[in-house]
Amino acid sequence: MMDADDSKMDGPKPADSAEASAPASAARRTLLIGAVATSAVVSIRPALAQTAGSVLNCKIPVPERGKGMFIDPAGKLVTPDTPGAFPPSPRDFTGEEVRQALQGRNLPGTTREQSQAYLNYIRKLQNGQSGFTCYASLQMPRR
Amino acid sequence: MRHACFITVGPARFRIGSDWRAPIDQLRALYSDYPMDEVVPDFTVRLQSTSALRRYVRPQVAIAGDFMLPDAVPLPLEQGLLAAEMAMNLQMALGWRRHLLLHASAVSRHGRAVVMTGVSGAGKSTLSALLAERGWRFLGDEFVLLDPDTGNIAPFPRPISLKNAAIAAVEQEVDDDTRFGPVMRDTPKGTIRHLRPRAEWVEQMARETRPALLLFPRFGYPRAVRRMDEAESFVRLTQASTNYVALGDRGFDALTGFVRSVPACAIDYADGEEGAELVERLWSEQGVRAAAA
Amino acid sequence: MTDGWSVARALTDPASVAGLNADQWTRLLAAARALSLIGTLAEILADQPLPDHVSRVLADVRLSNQTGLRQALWEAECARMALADYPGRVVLLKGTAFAAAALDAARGRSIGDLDILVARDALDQVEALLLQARWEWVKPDPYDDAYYRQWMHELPPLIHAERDRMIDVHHTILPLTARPRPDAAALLANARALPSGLYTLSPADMICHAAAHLIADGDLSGGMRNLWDIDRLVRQFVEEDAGFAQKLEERAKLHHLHDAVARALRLAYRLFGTPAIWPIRPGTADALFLRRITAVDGWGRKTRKLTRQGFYIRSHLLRMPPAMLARHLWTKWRKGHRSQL
Amino acid sequence: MAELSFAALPDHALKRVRLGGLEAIYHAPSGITHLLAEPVPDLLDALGTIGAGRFATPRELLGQMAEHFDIQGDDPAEPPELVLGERLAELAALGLVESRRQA
Repeated sequence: MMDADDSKMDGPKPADSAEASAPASAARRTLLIGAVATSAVVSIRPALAQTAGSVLNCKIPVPERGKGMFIDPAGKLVTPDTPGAFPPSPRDFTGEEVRQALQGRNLPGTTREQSQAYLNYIRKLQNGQSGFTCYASLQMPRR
Repeated sequence: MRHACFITVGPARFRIGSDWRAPIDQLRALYSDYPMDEVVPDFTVRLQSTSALRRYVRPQVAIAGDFMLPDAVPLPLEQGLLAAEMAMNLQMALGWRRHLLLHASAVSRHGRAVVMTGVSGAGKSTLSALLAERGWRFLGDEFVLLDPDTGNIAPFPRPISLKNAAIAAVEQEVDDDTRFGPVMRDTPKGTIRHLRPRAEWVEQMARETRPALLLFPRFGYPRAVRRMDEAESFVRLTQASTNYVALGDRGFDALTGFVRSVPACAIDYADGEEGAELVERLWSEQGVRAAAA
Repeated sequence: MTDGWSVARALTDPASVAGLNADQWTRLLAAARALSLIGTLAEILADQPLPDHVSRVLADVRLSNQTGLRQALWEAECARMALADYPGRVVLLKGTAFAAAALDAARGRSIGDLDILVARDALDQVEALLLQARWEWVKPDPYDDAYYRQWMHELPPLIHAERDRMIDVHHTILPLTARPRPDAAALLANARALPSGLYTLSPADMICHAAAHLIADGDLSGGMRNLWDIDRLVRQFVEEDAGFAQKLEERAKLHHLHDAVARALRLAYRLFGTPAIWPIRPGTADALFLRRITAVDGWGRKTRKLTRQGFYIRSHLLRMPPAMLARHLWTKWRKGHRSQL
Repeated sequence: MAELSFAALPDHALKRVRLGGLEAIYHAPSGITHLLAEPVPDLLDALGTIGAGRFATPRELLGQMAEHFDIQGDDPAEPPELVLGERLAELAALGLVESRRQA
């Protein structure tokens, strides 16, 4: 079955291949094609919201309004009886507060652990959820 | 709407409508040097009350217009000017297609521009303001418009939005008090005060310039300079652009062309003075290299 | 003439814009944007002599149209690849379908999420394949999830982890709670194959779907664009098939959407002069519908609040029997959800 | 067992620009930009040499690439054509190469 396409391989361009291996690039190279190569493609994501959010006064509810769910340390939404989970934040956070928290400060009115849990929730926001556009606006790459 | 004005900045024309008089009056003052003809605008901006009652009682300005975003919080009427600025920025960010839009500031000298990009608070706005008071031409502190056909920068010299500590720093540099807008305290970004660009920069805003140096400044860190390679500049700029994806292959050509033709550095600096000095130094090194080439 | 009507006029009689002054242009463009018809207007006016600045604004819009079209078609292609191992029919709906079939209705149309229709008993398999191809759930809320699965005509929306684009997987074209019950199996059976291996609804079913969307399902907030779809589809299908009116009649009856289609055709006729392929009889409340549909001013603001509120409640009533509506609103309310207009 | 074979896209579908040690690639059908590191540009080149739309199996491609490259996976015990097939399938999922199932 692997021969099926061999005929196609014949026709093409042995001449071209010969050219491709012309003197300048004659040195053989080692090509690593293992699992490490999986990360050899980075797709650029749209940053449409970024400046938009940063120039706008925006807010991020934690969690989305009306969910009635608690937030576990990993930022996942869980039922209120889950041990170690935090209650919803009574107020929305502004983009600026979240930006500072991402740099190490606590979100206002929260303990260290609570702040981390909320931030983990915010990091998981997806397009379409309240606060996503705002969060996306804080996502300029830093070094 | 009850109150309205038209403002042209660089290649973009805005129509701003408001339920209240005050924000329009403030805009007219801040933009007194800009063309204000009633032309067919690129964008319509609306500053509207959140409800009929809220027009009068503790009025809140909702930001609306041709392009809108969820999550936008209304601002108190005292910050109506800020709301207008935000709304205009939003229209550009979401709707502009004639240029590749970079979230960056820029100044130029002898027709060659330094582009400075970074997150809010990185100091790009303050740096551009300081440099502009020291002999550079101010091209814009919010958006840099890169022409996909020519690779040039179209100036977009909006009033400079100074924040917090930067206000005092720049006030020291500027003699002419009438160039400052009202002080707005307790905004979502702290205290904000606008600085009107000099009339000559506004008069020259149709004149494009050639980009010569790309900087990624970062304020409040010990002084450091790092060369940035093309690929990293490219990725960072895709994330600093609100319309890169929307422009399709034109955006790709413009941005790859830009990072391949313009040297780039990340710079850290402790204060504005040091930042301005660093930019001057990199600029002259760049100039030497350009002249030698 | 309200600004909604000016948009309709510019679309149906492009030459009529010749006499507009700057203020009229300004209002027209703002209203068209608010009605999500600026893309269409830009294509329709592409060959008209226009004032310089208007022409630049509309050229930008046409660029955005290209981007939108490319993204929509690529999402469809991604869904096709993801569902390659699903043996049943995958039917594209709405804007993506118009674009994939290169229909006139696609010209300049804004296209949002990708909507597809599959057989109801295949939902689990389709869902699994999409999850495997890196689509993820948007809503983590169990109530919403259960509500969707039990009563809506679609899976809860999925979003692609990398491309940030949503897909709505439908198994019929109206919620199961709505009174008309379209024949989902017939929709699939009559679907037309595209070269890619994906499908679109048959022409008559496309109109039934658009009408269902406009009349039976929606709060009319996108009404004008919906009617424009219907106008373009009708004009094209009538030209291609002399027996189209008759076929539409049969399909509309089959799907219990005869009234909805009749209303949509009447409204399109009044607004856009769509060919009257069915006899036009005056319908009750048509005037009210048109008031709602054209309710936008020259600043792009939705006007006529009362009419709109009425239509919002109506959209809920149509989707659910009253007792269920009460239960739904109660659950939403208890959870602090504030429905937005 | 069904095996995938792969082909390069037509020239107009991709724009490729070298940026330092990496390559930026614009994929016209999707409008998505990717940044590629080694070995991806070489894989695309190799498929391109065979010709747009001409399908080759990983083994065939491997044979051709062996002229210029020493190909290495993570584990010498793994058949290289299998590893190469995985890489190519990843590129196909992004639309950067075409794939089809062999009979």
